[in-house]
Amino acid sequence: MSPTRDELHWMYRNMVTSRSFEEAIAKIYFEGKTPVFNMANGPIPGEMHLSDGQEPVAVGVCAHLNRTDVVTATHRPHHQAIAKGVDLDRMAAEIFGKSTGLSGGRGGHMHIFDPEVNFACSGIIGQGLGPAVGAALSRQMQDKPGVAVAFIGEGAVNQGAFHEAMNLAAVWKLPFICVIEDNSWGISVPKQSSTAIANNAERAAAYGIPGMRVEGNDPYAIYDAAGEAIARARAGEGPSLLEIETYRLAGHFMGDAEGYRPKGEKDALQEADPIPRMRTRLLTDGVASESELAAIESESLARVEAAIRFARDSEDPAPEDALTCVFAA
Amino acid sequence: MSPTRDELHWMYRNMVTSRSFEEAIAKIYFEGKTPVFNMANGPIPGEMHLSDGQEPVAVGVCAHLNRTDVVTATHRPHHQAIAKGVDLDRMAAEIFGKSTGLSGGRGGHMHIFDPEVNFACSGIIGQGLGPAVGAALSRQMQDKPGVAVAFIGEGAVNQGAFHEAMNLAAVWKLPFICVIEDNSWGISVPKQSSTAIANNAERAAAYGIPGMRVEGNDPYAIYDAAGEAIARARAGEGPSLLEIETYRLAGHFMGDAEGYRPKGEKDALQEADPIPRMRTRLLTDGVASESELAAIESESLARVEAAIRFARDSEDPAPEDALTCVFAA
Amino acid sequence: MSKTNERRLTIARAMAEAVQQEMQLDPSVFVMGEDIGALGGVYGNTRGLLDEFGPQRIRDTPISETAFIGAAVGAAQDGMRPVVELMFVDFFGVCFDAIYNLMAKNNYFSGGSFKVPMVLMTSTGGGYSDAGQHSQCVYGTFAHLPGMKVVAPSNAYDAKGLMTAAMRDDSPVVYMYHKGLQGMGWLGTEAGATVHVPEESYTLEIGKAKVVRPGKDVTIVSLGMGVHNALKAAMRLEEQGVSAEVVDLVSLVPLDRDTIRASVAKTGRLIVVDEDYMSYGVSGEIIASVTEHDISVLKAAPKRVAFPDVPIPFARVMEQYCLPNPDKIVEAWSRMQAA
Amino acid sequence: MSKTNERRLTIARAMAEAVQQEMQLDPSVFVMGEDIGALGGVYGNTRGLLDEFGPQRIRDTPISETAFIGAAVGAAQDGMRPVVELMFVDFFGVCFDAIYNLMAKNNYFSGGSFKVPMVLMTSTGGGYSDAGQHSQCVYGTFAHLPGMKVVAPSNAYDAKGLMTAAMRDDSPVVYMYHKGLQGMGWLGTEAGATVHVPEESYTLEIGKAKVVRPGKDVTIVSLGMGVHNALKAAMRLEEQGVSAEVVDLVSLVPLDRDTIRASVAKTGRLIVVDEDYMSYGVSGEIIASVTEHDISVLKAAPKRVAFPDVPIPFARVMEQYCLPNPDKIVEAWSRMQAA
Ligand SMILES: Cc1ncc(C[n+]2csc(CCOP(=O)(O)OP(=O)(O)O)c2C)c(N)n1
Ligand SMILES: Cc1ncc(C[n+]2csc(CCOP(=O)(O)OP(=O)(O)O)c2C)c(N)n1
Ligand SMILES: [Mg+2]
Ligand SMILES: [Mg+2]
Repeated sequence: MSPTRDELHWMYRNMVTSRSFEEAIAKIYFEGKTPVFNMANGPIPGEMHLSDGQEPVAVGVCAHLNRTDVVTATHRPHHQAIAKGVDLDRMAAEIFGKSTGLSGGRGGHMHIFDPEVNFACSGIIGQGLGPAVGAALSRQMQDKPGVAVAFIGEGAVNQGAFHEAMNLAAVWKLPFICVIEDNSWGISVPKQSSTAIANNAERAAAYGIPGMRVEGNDPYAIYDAAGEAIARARAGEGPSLLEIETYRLAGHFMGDAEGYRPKGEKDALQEADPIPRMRTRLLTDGVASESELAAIESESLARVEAAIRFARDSEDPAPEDALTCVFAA
Repeated sequence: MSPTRDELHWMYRNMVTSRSFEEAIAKIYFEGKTPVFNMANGPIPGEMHLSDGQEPVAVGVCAHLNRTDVVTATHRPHHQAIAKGVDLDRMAAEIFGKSTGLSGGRGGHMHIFDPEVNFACSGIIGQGLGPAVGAALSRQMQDKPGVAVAFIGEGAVNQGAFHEAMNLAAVWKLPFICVIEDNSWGISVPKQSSTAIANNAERAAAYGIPGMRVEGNDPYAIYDAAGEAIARARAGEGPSLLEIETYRLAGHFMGDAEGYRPKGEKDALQEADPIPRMRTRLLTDGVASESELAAIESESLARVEAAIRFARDSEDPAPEDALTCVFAA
Repeated sequence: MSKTNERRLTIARAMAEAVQQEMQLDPSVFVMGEDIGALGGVYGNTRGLLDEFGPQRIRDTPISETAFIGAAVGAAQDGMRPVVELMFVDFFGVCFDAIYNLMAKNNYFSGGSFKVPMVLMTSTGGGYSDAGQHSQCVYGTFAHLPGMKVVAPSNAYDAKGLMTAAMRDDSPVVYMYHKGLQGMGWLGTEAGATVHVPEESYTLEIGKAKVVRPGKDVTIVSLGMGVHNALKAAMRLEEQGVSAEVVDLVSLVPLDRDTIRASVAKTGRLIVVDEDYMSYGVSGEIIASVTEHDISVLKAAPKRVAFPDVPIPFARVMEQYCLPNPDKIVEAWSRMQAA
Repeated sequence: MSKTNERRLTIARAMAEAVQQEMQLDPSVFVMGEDIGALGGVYGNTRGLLDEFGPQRIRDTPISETAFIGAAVGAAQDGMRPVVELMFVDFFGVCFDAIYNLMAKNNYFSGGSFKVPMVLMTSTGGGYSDAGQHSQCVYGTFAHLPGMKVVAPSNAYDAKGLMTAAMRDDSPVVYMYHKGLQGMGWLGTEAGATVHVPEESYTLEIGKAKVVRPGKDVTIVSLGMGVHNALKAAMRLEEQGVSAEVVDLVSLVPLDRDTIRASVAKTGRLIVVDEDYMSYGVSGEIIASVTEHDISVLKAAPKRVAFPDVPIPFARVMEQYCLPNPDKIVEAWSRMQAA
């Protein structure tokens, strides 16, 4: 299964939008946090986990999904949210903690929830898996279309929830896909010192389901592998496990000094930035012209700028609204 | 590695002791619970999980262990405790809730703790794994001899703790063995409807460690497989996973009506009772004579009777001692 | 004593009936948990459902509480109404993130755009020597963390009405049933729990306490099994000429502070009876709720009869020494008089 | 204001120093947790230890809290003295069984024949917009369940002494440090937490509260961050001519009820300040501990300033609206007067 021209444009557009969005967020994040960096200050307070470099995973997978499909994401959800079609204005506003945010400012960047596109998050490692399996169960029981994808990091694979969810999805043959973003780091702990085997896709055998590893942070290869897994799920053939090699270009969170990285790793990663790589390939393959790409880039930027403006211009929530939405209305 | 004559005698003795012990317990359990069965009554109140039929696992594994090795067991611990050399008098007294019990009556049958032989339990599924891994870590860090074995049921394999513990033990190459007693039932739920693959030993590959399945509830084969895994661990070569087919001759707990069992299963299991089978083989192989076996049997029975007598004759704890031992003395 | 037309059910049967009737009405309701199918639930509360609804809607699960409770959250967010069982509340530690960080919070995290209409039912309580990992109540633990409604019936009538209400609630509800009230064949049952239950479906409002015995000298507040201890103590106190009012909390979250305060305002005295551990739990909260509101109504320092802060011992003499009982409640009254 | 010979340390450094000194003395002490090696702990409390002690004794773990906290229990039972970190207390739900059913209970289950000398250290608290899964205190949750000592320092002096005491204790100790007191570069720190810390090793007795400010009109009881809010409120009250006594609980289990009761007996008024959720938690327990003992000493109904029963919101205005602060404490005093 190869991506069509339109799909490739869509993928590139979403990668660029995600990158532009995070670049904008990163800049704003430091506002009010100088001269002494204090996470609590500025228009975007709290922790901030960027996904720069990991965009290929999101677009390669989400190219096969539609609004009714379910995605659960993690503490690092922006690229996935954008590729899944989460409302960018309201997501930006949520990250700013504004009343117009997806959750009226209650959730923040680790809790992006958009019912329109069935997107949810948990900031607890591995805990998006259960809900994704449950959504897949709901579709199977109701004979409703749709698959559920849980994105997790390679560090999350060593969490018990992974094992339980994979087994449950396999036993019940659910339309579920677990996508591992293997950026080789769990904060400061490298994969090889936390995970007993090199290739988590091999863990699929423990559940009698297909597992595939995709190397190279390559949107084309990811598209292929994800397409197969998702088609299987849609056909009622049960769950799959994908491990996708990717790179985290930035720190684990903003403010991370990254002293744990081996010397030279950062530079090497910058060289491998998947966005310019895809750009080059689109041109080489004759799938997009320079002017088409420039248009995508400027449109994406404009889209991001509009979203940021929307967020900035929105009102803070009423403080006492903190007390609402504890229970269903 | 084949068991020696002495080892075979030891194995048979422990199987018979365990069976006799549980037969005694089973009889006493119903005292005071008639005419209306009420778990809360009688000299042995509370839940009671018997291991009849599963003795081969305990003896096949523990034949390779000595007092300094560590075992963690489950809600169904008697056979393992006996094979590990837990003090039978004080274990019986604990099961009766007496002051002379291993824990002065605080623990009961699901919480058998004997520091003399490094034996501990948890009644929560899968939760003996972490402590066994930790004991193995302690031995490795201190360069002290000893391996740690966690016994779990096949149902427990689907608990997240299993996955986390296996990975941790493998990453740290600890002297740890996970022994799965596959009696094919988790209370009323059959293995095939709870576990995505038929052979849990295959899950070892998810941790890059050896896995082996032993069929037939056969003490000889179990001895062999366990011997290999434990030798590996002692040699510093890291953990192993063993899945051992076994049978639960009785209900999950006493009082279980076992309505979930397919027709005929119980009878078939009684036919496959491993104790008479081993007895026959010992005779056929000329490893023990009828009189030797009779002596083992009567000695075992006498040992059990003495333990039960000790338990019966012991005093109840002082009620207010319930308030002691919360913290270390 | 039983009247004609009375339909006395155990709590187990009342729970199963509520689920059965709701499943007949609402195709989105289904049940998941360990041994809830062929076995009908270790505590009998799903008995008969597998035969009627089949294994799609009555699902035995692997021993994977994190996965299947997490899955219930996901299914609830996707339009289903799962009823999910945690066999013993004591097992909450293997799956509590799914409960208090997902089930409890996703409505809030999403600003209300994701609803999580699910019921987590779980057995509580001891008294039958099941030791420290199978006898706890941990009411306080569940009630402390925001986002979950928490109910605990003391009798079959309430059990049915609460279960139906819980299944219809758009918020997650934790339904804590006490093993000693359940009416299982193999476990003694407090007789007062088995009462008349109407056949037709009905709901009990979640968040309302009940004055189950009026009185004027002292208010005894409790829940679940404790209500029966309180009622027995009240009868004993009556023999001493003391008129005790008994309040059954029914619901811990929302907590009906008004009913408690009104009762204590009337009686001037408060005893809280709780089978959960004493410190940092229900008993403290009830006393604080009264005293922070108005101390002038109190004629004596409030007292609590709760499980001491020790793991639950196995040996019967030890466990019974720790458990609340009518004697201890009567004795609390005496201490109150002595002070 | 700083005196000569003063050695002002942050809590992070005080904790690391305590561990360092104990590791030098006792080869059985080691540290396990996520990012406690090369990173030195997300909250800095193991900084420098990897260099000195190497990766055998300073062990980064996989993200497998159930396994490594369970492993700490097993290692503690086998003669080691693990110090294990749960990065944020909010994550307790993925591993709580290892904590409250093993670590907390194995001493009891074994009748004292197995000791579990381990320290579980974990960060608490919000105030910096980290939202509902990274800002909780859940003090009440840990303190409610028997078998664990629970401490929470408010300053670096106590932090060091408590850590050393915890490592030497033969019982399991939960050590809850507040992120806002920690002195991390990237997070604002309450200045009052960074105080003089003697270089040599010393212990603080676990289970003793401290009167950190004497007063006579009202007792303000708190812990961790709340102590600083209480002290600030006390200064403001002083301007109004009100003399507030501030009690720092230091330890939740054992709870030093005597010190609290003695203080309230003197002042006649009680305000409890707690960053944990209000209901069924610390604030209720403190109030109940005082009122069940003797209500005659109280001149007014006790008050609490605690986090409302809602998940912790992300948006700064909302979170700050919910958090305890000096204003709210002063206002609680006013309400007390008005009543
Ligand atoms: C249960 C749990 N443990 C620990 C954490 C803290 N934590 C947040 S992100 C992270 C690393 C995650 O690594 P990985 O899964 O590889 O995702 P990545 O950050 O690389 O995208 C950790 C340990 C958490 N949020 N939840
Ligand atoms: C975490 C947890 N979930 C559920 C239970 C209840 N329970 C006790 S034994 C059991 C079945 C265990 O099956 P298996 O592991 O195969 O062991 P077996 O009983 O067959 O020896 C269950 C579900 C428990 N004790 N702990
Ligand atoms: Mg990673
Ligand atoms: Mg089994």
